[in-house]
Amino acid sequence: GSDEQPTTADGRKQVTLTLNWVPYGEHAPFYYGLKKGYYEAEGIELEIKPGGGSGKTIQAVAQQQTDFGWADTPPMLKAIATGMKVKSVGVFLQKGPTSIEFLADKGISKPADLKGKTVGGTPGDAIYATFPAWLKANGLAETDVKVVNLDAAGKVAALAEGRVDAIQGFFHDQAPTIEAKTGKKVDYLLYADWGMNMLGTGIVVNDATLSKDPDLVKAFVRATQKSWADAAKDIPGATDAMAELAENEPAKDVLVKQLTLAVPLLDVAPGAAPGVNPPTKWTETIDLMSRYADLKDAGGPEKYWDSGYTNQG
Amino acid sequence: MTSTTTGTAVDLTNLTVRFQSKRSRTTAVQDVTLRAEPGEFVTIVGPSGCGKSTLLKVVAGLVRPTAGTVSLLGQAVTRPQREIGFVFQRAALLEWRGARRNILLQAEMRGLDRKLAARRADELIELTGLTGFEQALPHELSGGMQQRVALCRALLHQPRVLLMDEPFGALDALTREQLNTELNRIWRETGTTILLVTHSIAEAVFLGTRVEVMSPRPGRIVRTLPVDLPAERGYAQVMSDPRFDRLATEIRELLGAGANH
Amino acid sequence: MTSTTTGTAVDLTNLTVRFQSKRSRTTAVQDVTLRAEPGEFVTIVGPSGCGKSTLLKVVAGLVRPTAGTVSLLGQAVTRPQREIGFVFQRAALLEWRGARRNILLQAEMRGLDRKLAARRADELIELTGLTGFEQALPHELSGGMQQRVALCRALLHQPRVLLMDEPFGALDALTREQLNTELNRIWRETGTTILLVTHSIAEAVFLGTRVEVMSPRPGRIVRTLPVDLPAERGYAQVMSDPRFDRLATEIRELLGAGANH
Amino acid sequence: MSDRTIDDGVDLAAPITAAPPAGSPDADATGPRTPPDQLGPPARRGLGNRLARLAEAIWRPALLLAALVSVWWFVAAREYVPNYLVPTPGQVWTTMVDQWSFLLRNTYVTLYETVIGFVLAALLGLGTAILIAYSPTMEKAIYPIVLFAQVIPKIAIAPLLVVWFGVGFTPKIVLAVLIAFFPVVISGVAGLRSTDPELIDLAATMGAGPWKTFRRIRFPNALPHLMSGLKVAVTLAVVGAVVGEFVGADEGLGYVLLLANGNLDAALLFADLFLMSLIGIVLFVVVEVAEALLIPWHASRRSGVPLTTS
Amino acid sequence: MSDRTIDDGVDLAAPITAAPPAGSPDADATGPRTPPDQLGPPARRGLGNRLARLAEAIWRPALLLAALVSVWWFVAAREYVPNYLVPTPGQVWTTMVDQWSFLLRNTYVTLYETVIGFVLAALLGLGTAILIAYSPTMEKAIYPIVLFAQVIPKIAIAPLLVVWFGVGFTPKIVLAVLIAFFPVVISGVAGLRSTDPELIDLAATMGAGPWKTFRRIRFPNALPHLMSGLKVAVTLAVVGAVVGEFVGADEGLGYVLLLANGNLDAALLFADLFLMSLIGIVLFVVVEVAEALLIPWHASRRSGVPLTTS
Ligand SMILES: Nc1ncnc2c1ncn2[C@@H]1O[C@H](COP(=O)(O)OP(=O)(O)OP(=O)(O)O)[C@@H](O)[C@H]1O
Ligand SMILES: Nc1ncnc2c1ncn2[C@@H]1O[C@H](COP(=O)(O)OP(=O)(O)OP(=O)(O)O)[C@@H](O)[C@H]1O
Ligand SMILES: [Mg+2]
Ligand SMILES: [Mg+2]
Repeated sequence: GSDEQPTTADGRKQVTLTLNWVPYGEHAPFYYGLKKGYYEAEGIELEIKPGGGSGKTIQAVAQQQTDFGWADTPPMLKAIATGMKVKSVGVFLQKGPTSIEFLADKGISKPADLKGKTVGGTPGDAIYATFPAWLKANGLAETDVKVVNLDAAGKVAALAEGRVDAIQGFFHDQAPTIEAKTGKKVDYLLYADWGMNMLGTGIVVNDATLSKDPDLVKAFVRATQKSWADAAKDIPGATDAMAELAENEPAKDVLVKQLTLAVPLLDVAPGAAPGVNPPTKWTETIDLMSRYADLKDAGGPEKYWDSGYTNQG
Repeated sequence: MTSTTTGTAVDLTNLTVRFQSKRSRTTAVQDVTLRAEPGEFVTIVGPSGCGKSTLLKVVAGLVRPTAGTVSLLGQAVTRPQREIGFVFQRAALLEWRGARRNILLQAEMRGLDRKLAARRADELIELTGLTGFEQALPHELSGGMQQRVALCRALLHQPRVLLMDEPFGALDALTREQLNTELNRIWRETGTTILLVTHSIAEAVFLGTRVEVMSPRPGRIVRTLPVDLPAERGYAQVMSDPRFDRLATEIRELLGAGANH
Repeated sequence: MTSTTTGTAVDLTNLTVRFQSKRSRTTAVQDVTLRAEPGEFVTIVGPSGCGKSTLLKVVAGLVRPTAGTVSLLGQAVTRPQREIGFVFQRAALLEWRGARRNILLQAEMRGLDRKLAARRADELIELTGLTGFEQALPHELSGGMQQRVALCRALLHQPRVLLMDEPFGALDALTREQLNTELNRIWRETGTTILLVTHSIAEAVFLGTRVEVMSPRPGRIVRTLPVDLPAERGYAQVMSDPRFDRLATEIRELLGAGANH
Repeated sequence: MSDRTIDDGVDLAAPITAAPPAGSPDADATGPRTPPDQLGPPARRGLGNRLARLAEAIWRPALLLAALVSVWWFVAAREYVPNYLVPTPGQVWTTMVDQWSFLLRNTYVTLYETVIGFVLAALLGLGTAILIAYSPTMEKAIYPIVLFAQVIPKIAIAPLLVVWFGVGFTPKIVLAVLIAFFPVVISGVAGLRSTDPELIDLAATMGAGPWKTFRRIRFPNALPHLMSGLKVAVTLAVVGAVVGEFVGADEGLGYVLLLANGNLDAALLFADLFLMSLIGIVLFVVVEVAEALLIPWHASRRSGVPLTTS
Repeated sequence: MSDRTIDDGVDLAAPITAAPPAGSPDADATGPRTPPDQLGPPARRGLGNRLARLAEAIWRPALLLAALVSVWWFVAAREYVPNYLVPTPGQVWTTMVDQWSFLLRNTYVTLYETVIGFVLAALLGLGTAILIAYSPTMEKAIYPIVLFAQVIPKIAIAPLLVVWFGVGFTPKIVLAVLIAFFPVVISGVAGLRSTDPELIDLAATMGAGPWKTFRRIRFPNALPHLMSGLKVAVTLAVVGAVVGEFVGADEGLGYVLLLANGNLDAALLFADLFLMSLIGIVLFVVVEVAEALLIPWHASRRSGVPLTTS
């Protein structure tokens, strides 16, 4: 976060990327890019740091404690609304991984089946805030489902232990983990499949970095787009790279499952590269957030997103 | 007060007590044999540090002797004794209790009748001149007043055996005389067995039926002097008795001192 | 030792001290006027609780009088005084220090020369018969030994004014005599002004150039008795002096006591 | 000994603010510790005087508070720190006023959990301290468990507690107890052990059993120590309750904190923190008042200046 | 007074395990407190005896530990609690062995932060306690700040600390200090205030200034109290460091905890908790040993049985 981007001996720029969470399968493409030298080719010496939730990652970017952040979109909208000087330069998971997860033997296959059930959620996050709206969109009343407040770690244990019938979360991260640990099959209902799509994780940058070193941002996004595009085609290679380069990542089979579930979420338009967003998706997300999650003075996508850094194709 | 064991009230045989501290070993008491029959009043004099306090604590079961046997009221002493009243050398008052409540501690600990104990406490307060200071906390009392509170506490339950470690040391001549006379009366009326340590030779003779004189550390008993004075004694009368003078002089000589305080 | 103020060593004029505790008010000292010239040895006797300790603390600047003026070595006392040595009624030892280090506290606090202080401490230990107990912690010492440690501590720095509150109360006759004689010698050799509280009438007369007799609480001075004995005194000699007997008897009568301890 | 003579014009019914503390250098430097007996005119000893002394007692903390708020206001208003991190006092005030019933309700919940947790921790802690102080066998057996329970970060085991105890009051109270327990044990053991051996001897010659010796000697003697532990414990109990609410709750100040964090609502966050602190401070002062009532005899209190914030 | 006579066959060089504690009812119930002077044969006083006493000292905690592990193993192996919540001892052991260098590195980081934080907290806490105990003015000014700093949940202000101090060691150490500070202050104040007024009088007549009175009288007198506070503080410092690592770190046991939680890796979680506890216990024992060396004279220690876990 200093004024001059530090460089290595051979002139490459030292750059940090803070993830949204501790490493899981969704992050494999970054390691793949590292391994394949995509970042190096752009003159970037990349260091990947684990995160502790999208909110914290966005804050670290806002404070210039890290150069790039990998973070979820709804909290980023909130952060910008409260005054943080950050922007998205491209959301990669355009189909939100937001979902309701439950053990397969619960016999739930559509939102209506949640009637009378208890659902664990974490107050303060976007899934929690939009849950009533999602229920409504699927013909249920807010009172049809009992929401139990739990923190991130508590949610998973509570689900596995049957203390709640379902939990709110990111299916592509949690479901494979729970299955691997408990041996119980986990199923899920995606918000996006049931009438409510919000953008997922993408790259967040500080406004200062954008104005100071746009070329670096462009180079980083380019390398990331390439990494994702190639990793999507080489899932075993990507997870291998991650297993090699990351520390304390989940077990190999879990990684593979997580990445396999993540790739379809890229939701790339035909011919487009990963990370290229149609403005309509932004408007939809902003609209949903301002209606249900108390996003004030929402404004248009340009307030949150700068499309000028992605390589369209 | 409860059990009615007969036999010797206090019986110390070949008692030796050694203390071990980090660097040194001290023999406080060496081979002491001392017996007190029920109703006897034994006074103990001896140089500072010769083991007098230790001796009393052994009798009370608070210090286990290194060698020798101890028995109290006919029973071997293996644990702290409760048939006694103990006046410690320091007043050992509870700093959070007023004078009267410090005295009544004795009754509370023993579960004595409250009303009776309160009455007796008030009598003792009156007797020792503490009236007006019933509520005063220890730090608000003078040294002599603290000592008197401790005295009252030890007398409250009319114990069968009284162990007193310089109970009048911090008192002026008059108060001392008055309390000596009172103690003499109490002893005669109740038949309590008393072991009393004192530095005042006059007091030792005035009070005791027998005076035990100890040597410097390691403390042994160098002489046992029976006091052949009548049980009921008045100060003026005793002081002018030639037997008193003889005894006092003998003790003084045994202790190596010349003057008469 | 440092400043050379002249005039009266201790000067109390119309001194009154009242204590206020939660429930009651006690007048400890009432309208006391007392003067000590440099080199005087004033002994104070009086009934328990009459305000003797309070008086000494006023002189030391530890208790502010309710009325009256106090000055020490010609200067008004408005704060704790350091030109003094104080023997408290309780030994007031630091429980974490051995006997010798308790004595040396005086030197450390005053920043005296270490070597010199250590030598003097050893002399005093020898003098008071504490040899062999230099390292013993207070709880490993007998009552009298603790008192002797406190005494050594007050003598260590050879103060210009010594305030002693029953410094020999817990000592046996012989030790007391010896230390009395030593104190007499020290006083003669150093010219220290001494105020000493005691319950022993013999000690008051033997040591003092003047005996102040106090009344029961509220303490007033009822009589000032000059002691017309030579400065250098031996115990045997003084005891057999008729002037001693006369004085002792007079004090005894003033205190209302009959016997001679 | 020589502590108190009659103070100059001091209201005798309220002796706790009488003199400077015994032996504090402040006092040492200026004169003997005990002021002269010159009773002021009766007028000064009534209501007016009480008010004057109240003012005297609180003007310093009040000034300090004012200074802190000014600095805060200055920093926030000038945006030296961005408002999404540190809101202005005005924003916090508005939030408090607007949402007072919501905040009050949640404050009540946390207060309730804290108080229950603290009381249980005090009782359990004292009980454990007694076992440890009295029996070397128990000490060797219990101490490791107690220590282990203390050093495990509570936030790490909170999810397990939810699994075991559900999401009601229980896990919050359990956490408050777990977190507040240790200082009580440590100070209780230290206090019970520090009894003058001669007083124990005294009790023994009175034939007092362990219970009576405890009740009348060891326990009162341990109180000054114990109160230190309780003061630490009561502030920790608040933390325990809040951490419990982080993990699984739909009410309480910890839950409000999560909401505020999630919505990046700094004003609500600060209002919430303010209320948490307030609970802690109020309970701490309650313990201090209890201390002043329970151990007025102790040297630390004799001085007359109580260890309070007011 | 009457504490120690020569113990039966006890190695005199190591008096700390000599007799049952003075006045403990255990001892009261069985006889006078001080055992007789019958020195055992010299053989018993050498190495063999030392070992025997070591064994005597640790068999109870060892047994307890064994029992705990057995229960744990039984519960986990039989899956009374699912393994993803409570792993078997074997799984934890395997994790420890497999990842020992990773765990060691992170343990070192947390240990480092904890120790620095604790030492700073002890120094600052003592300094603050001195100011408060000595000056009523300071007390009124400082106490509210200290109290306020204590009652604010640290986990809530941790993000602010990261903003202000970055993501290095600083915020973790600051958190450890903030969390460990309060018990030191409270116990320091209580200890400094509990000095016998007569000893203060004594110092005053020796012309000792505040510093000498502090160093030679008030401080040693406060030590028993203070050590209680330090024992609580050292265990809290671990918590502070770990909480700091939760918020923003890529190393340390707190970070490993996040990793383990994120991956539902119960074996790693337990190994991590074990190491955290170990740090706390080791540091606690260090403070206890310091206590035994610093205040052997205190009534609570005279008894001979130190307040340790071994
Ligand atoms: N707890 C202890 N540890 C070590 N030594 C001790 C202990 N108690 C007493 N002593 C030693 O035992 C000896 C006798 O002590 P004791 O208190 O019995 O003497 P005393 O005759 O009562 O003396 P005094 O008249 O001065 O009170 C002393 O030398 C003392 O140092
Ligand atoms: N701090 C105090 N608070 C209240 N009252 C006190 C205080 N100190 C002393 N007194 C009272 O003042 C009176 C005189 O006490 P002082 O200690 O001066 O007596 P004394 O002459 O030394 O007695 P003794 O010979 O018994 O030591 C006593 O009645 C005592 O209760
Ligand atoms: Mg004795
Ligand atoms: Mg006195």
